[in-house]
Amino acid sequence: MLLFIAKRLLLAIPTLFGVLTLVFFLVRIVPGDPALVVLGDQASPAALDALRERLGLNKPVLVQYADYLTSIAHGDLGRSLTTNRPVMGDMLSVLPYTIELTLASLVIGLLGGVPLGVMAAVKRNGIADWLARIVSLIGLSFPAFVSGVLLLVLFAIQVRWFPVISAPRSGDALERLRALALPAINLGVIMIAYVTRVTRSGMLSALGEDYVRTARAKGVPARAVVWRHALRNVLIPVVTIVGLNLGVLIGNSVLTEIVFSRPGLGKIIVNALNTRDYATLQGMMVVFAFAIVVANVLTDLVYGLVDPRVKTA
Amino acid sequence: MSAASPALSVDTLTTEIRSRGTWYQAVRAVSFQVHARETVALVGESGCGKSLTALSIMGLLPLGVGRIAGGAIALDGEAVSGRSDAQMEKIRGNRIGMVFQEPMTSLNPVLSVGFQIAEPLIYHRGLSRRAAEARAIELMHLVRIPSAAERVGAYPHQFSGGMRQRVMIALALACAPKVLIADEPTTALDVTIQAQVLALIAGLQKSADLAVLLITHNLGVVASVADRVLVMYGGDVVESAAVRDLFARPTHPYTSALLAAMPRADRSSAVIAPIPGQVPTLADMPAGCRFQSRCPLREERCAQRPSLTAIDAAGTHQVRCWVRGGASS
Amino acid sequence: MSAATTVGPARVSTWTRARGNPAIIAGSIICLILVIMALFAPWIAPYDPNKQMLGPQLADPSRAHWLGLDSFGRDVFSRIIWGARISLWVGVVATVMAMIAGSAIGIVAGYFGGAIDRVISGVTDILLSFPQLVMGLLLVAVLGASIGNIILAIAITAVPAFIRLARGSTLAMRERDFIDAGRALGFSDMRIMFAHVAPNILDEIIVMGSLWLATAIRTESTLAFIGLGVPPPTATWGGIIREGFEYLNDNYLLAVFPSLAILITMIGLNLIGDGLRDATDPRAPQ
Amino acid sequence: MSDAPLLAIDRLTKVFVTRRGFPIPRTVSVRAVDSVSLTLGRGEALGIVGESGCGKSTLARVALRLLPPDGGGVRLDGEDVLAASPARLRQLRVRMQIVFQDPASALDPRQRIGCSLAEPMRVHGIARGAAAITRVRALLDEVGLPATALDRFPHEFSGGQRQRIGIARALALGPDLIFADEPVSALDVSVQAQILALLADLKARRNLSFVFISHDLGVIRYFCQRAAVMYLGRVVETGPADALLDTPLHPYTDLLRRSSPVPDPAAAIAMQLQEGEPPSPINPPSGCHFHPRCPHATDHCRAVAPSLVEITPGRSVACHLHAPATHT
Repeated sequence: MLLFIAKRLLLAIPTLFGVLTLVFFLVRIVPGDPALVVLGDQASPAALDALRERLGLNKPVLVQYADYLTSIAHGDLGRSLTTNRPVMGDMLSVLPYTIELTLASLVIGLLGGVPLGVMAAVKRNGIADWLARIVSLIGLSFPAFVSGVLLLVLFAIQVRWFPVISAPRSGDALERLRALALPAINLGVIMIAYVTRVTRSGMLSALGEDYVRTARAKGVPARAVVWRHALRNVLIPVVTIVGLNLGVLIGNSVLTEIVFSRPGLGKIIVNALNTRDYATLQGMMVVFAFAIVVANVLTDLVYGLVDPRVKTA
Repeated sequence: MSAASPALSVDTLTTEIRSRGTWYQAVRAVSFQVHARETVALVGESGCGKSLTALSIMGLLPLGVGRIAGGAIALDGEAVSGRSDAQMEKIRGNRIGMVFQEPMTSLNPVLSVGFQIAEPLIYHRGLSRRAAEARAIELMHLVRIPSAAERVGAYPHQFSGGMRQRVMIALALACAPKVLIADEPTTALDVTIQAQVLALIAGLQKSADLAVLLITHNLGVVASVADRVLVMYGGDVVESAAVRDLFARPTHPYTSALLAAMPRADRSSAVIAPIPGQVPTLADMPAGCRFQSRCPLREERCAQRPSLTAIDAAGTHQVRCWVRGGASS
Repeated sequence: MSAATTVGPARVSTWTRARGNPAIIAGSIICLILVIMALFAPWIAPYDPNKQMLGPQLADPSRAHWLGLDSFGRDVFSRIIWGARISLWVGVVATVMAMIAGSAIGIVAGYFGGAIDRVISGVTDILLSFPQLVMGLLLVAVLGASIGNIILAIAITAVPAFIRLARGSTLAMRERDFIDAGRALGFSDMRIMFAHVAPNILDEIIVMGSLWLATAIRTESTLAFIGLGVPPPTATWGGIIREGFEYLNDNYLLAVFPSLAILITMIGLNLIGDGLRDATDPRAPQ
Repeated sequence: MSDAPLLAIDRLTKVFVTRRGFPIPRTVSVRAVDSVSLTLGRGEALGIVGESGCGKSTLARVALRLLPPDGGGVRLDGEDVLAASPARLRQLRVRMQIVFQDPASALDPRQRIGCSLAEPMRVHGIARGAAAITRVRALLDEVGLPATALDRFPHEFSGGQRQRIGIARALALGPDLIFADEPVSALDVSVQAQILALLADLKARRNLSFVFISHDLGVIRYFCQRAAVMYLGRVVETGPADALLDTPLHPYTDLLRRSSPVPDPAAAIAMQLQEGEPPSPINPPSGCHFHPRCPHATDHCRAVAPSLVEITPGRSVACHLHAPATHT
């Protein structure tokens, strides 16, 4: 299995290379002198020169590009322009929070979305179907920050069930969970919407397939027809949508973290945006893109597990 | 009931399907019996109601789209029509097996063939999964799938079309039903593979005393394997006869036209006679004889529906036609 | 069921089905109201959106100011109406740009295949490797927050999705014989791509366009919320929420009202998008 | 030049290369058309018969240059089709057309029938405007459709009617040669006969030549003067259709003939002939591709592929049984 992952990652190298190149040049099309942008108009020429020197801005672009690739190959994402701390270290310290939030919403999305989608498809226009439609409409309509703000107003300001600031200070497990609850629900509803929608439409087409008729002709009980024969096939598109939506999930988790004042990558990126800390932004983009490329590789591999046609074709 | 009762008996079965809120009769009072070791063929062009007849027997009409509006179905003399879906689950795959047209899509792509063959044994015979899959290997031998023991864990896409259809036959016969319904079982296959599959069904039929209901559009297949034939058009049985009688004396204008329209591989045929027009949609079906809009022999009385009447002394060759239907008027 | 299709003339036109769809009707009414609000903002809005009132700042809703006043004492209701202009303009222009560019590129990739396809698909994969929202943030941060740059940034993030859709649909179309029939009849590639393939995949592109319109508007408001929107004092929904978020403990209504405006817009657009998708779905009942 | 064949296909070859496999795809190649040579005279119908995957449809598409060839040549009236410049190819396409198996997929669903028949005339500058409409009406009449079809869309027609439209479109440019790729396989028997009769009528009236592809021996026998049998990309037997089916020479032709059902209980199909499965075209058997299913196979057949040899005038077969002297 590890060998498979390694081999598939090798196939993704051109994409990764493209990603790195794109990020590099994107950050360098900044109009004006980055050093001036960072330090401001009042900075002394000496300070500007020092910063240029430190950033390597006085070297030719291609040399900068080569340096950038080399350091990334060594796992070095550079240093923040504002704090001068290694970007990698800053990110690693908050990464657990972001991963915790992402995983929680993924679990909520799958546990909520799959059964809801299945039940909606089995009985079209039934209660579950209407519920599914409403949930997916809500989940897809709320921008993550809008739903976050509304959840805060409702559950943290009006009814004080959950903390307004979801930064757990103590190591208490219950406290941690309470802090996680609102952000995870905020993101989870969006995931439920995506998963429900894919599951529902996948089930609708699966239930019309010939093999479902064959299963019924064999006398397989209705429940087993739905949950074994049809759902097994529907898991394939569900896996895809979860994999493809990692980007959406990341974007929304950034927003959620900001709204709920939760530590995580979201906070770093917003700080970097506001202080024009391009070094950090560049590092963040590289990490996000890597995460998505790896997620796509993993999705392909899960495909192989769920769909025998892929493995043995 | 007595030992002589037919394995499958269908009595004045009427099935309706819905289109744009209106229910239309797509199978009209169809009756026939299939005895053990006998093959009865339902033959006709698309939309004639032959597949709906099979789905009606199986209780697999799509909910809200198809419904049985009348008639009775019996297995071994025991009435099974009117049963709930839960009760039919115990009959399907257990007392009737069914094979479908498309072996490519009729097997579940993500389950192993061994499990798919074993499944009826698990549900109907209460076998453990392990025991049922062991039996599945024997069934794969029975349908002559080479190296069954190695391929029991394989998936449908790893089999050729012909082999997949053998898998379908194996799972349909897993619980040793007395009746097999084969709905266009060889239509999707090449002719050389079609011959193999038909031979396999015929062989299994002999060894297991199967009653086979064969649904096909191919009169050549009918001639090769059927004992009795029912020709259907627009939901009506228009002619019913022993296979030799039908080909020796095709009587209904539709039957004879169908034979005349068929180009043959075994003789030089410079002329074929097309049937003019096309099958009307159910909404546009004429009242009375449904073939009248394309029939060269049409008369005024065809506006009334003719009955299925015998044209021979034994009463086994029946035709639904005012003009050709003997002394029925 | 194959049997059912023989009953009558099959296939009702997509748009005939779409017209009777209650979701589309409801969504269209919502969107129509929004468009009217945006077009006639100067006449509908009771006050100048940037005029600072003499009343208390962060005032609660009152008869004079239906949705209250913001921290500068500006009328929130008027600002929301004016905000609709920005949202719709950015959303529609960015989506249409992405739709046209993405579809054309995707059709070319799917139709020709081979090396052209490999290059286009490779670049698309790279662009799709960035979270759409984060990519938008970065682009605006780099380009500078102006309405033109925001439109451009959102369009760029949307393009790969349209390329992928158009390419996939074109590949599916290529399987159909009428493309080969056209080639056999000596039609040019341009004619086949844009006179035969394009009209046949238009349905799907429009459905996706309507859903992306929602995403584009959402992205615009998100940019504003984060502080990368159209610069103040221009009224934008995301900007009002950003301000309201800072005063959440004093007067949360300031954040709630523009949130509802965005929400209603999203629901309207998603209703249309979902309805269109159902109407174009061959599995849907007639 | 007058007795030169209208169409001459010479050792035409098409290899499909695909990448498949998981997790690391490998390159797989399939010789879909393997050095096929055929000729077709003016006003003649040549049947190409064989089972799925034998390469018969690919042959038509390569000959029309809808797919790029991997070797061999195609000449129309002596002119090299495969070497023609794009501009010249467009002119050649006026003379050869194709009718497809699935009429539903062969017509642009968004185009009214009138448009889809007039478009080729417009593109080639044959007729436009009212003149084109007049021609379209004549075409519709020729294929047995009412003029009211002009303003309607493909989905408003039945399968048989759609096939008539497909035929009308193929005739729009007035071709000499039509490749008919399983033109009646998707149709019911009664409609199939209508289309066959229409094609036969058009062939006689317009002196059309046909390359007629079908898996149905009965259809081939009715429509074609000559037939070629294909197996895994190769032609194994050619000859006059009647003679080929009455006295098949190649064991595969014989198997096909005896497996084809006919409506006569006294002539039931031979069902217990053999258990063999068609081998995978990805990895075809050595020597004669048919040897694993052949009751007469010898070691020689397993080692050496037989070449197509003329046994009697007009009849050729690629089988060691019939050409013991050939060792290629």
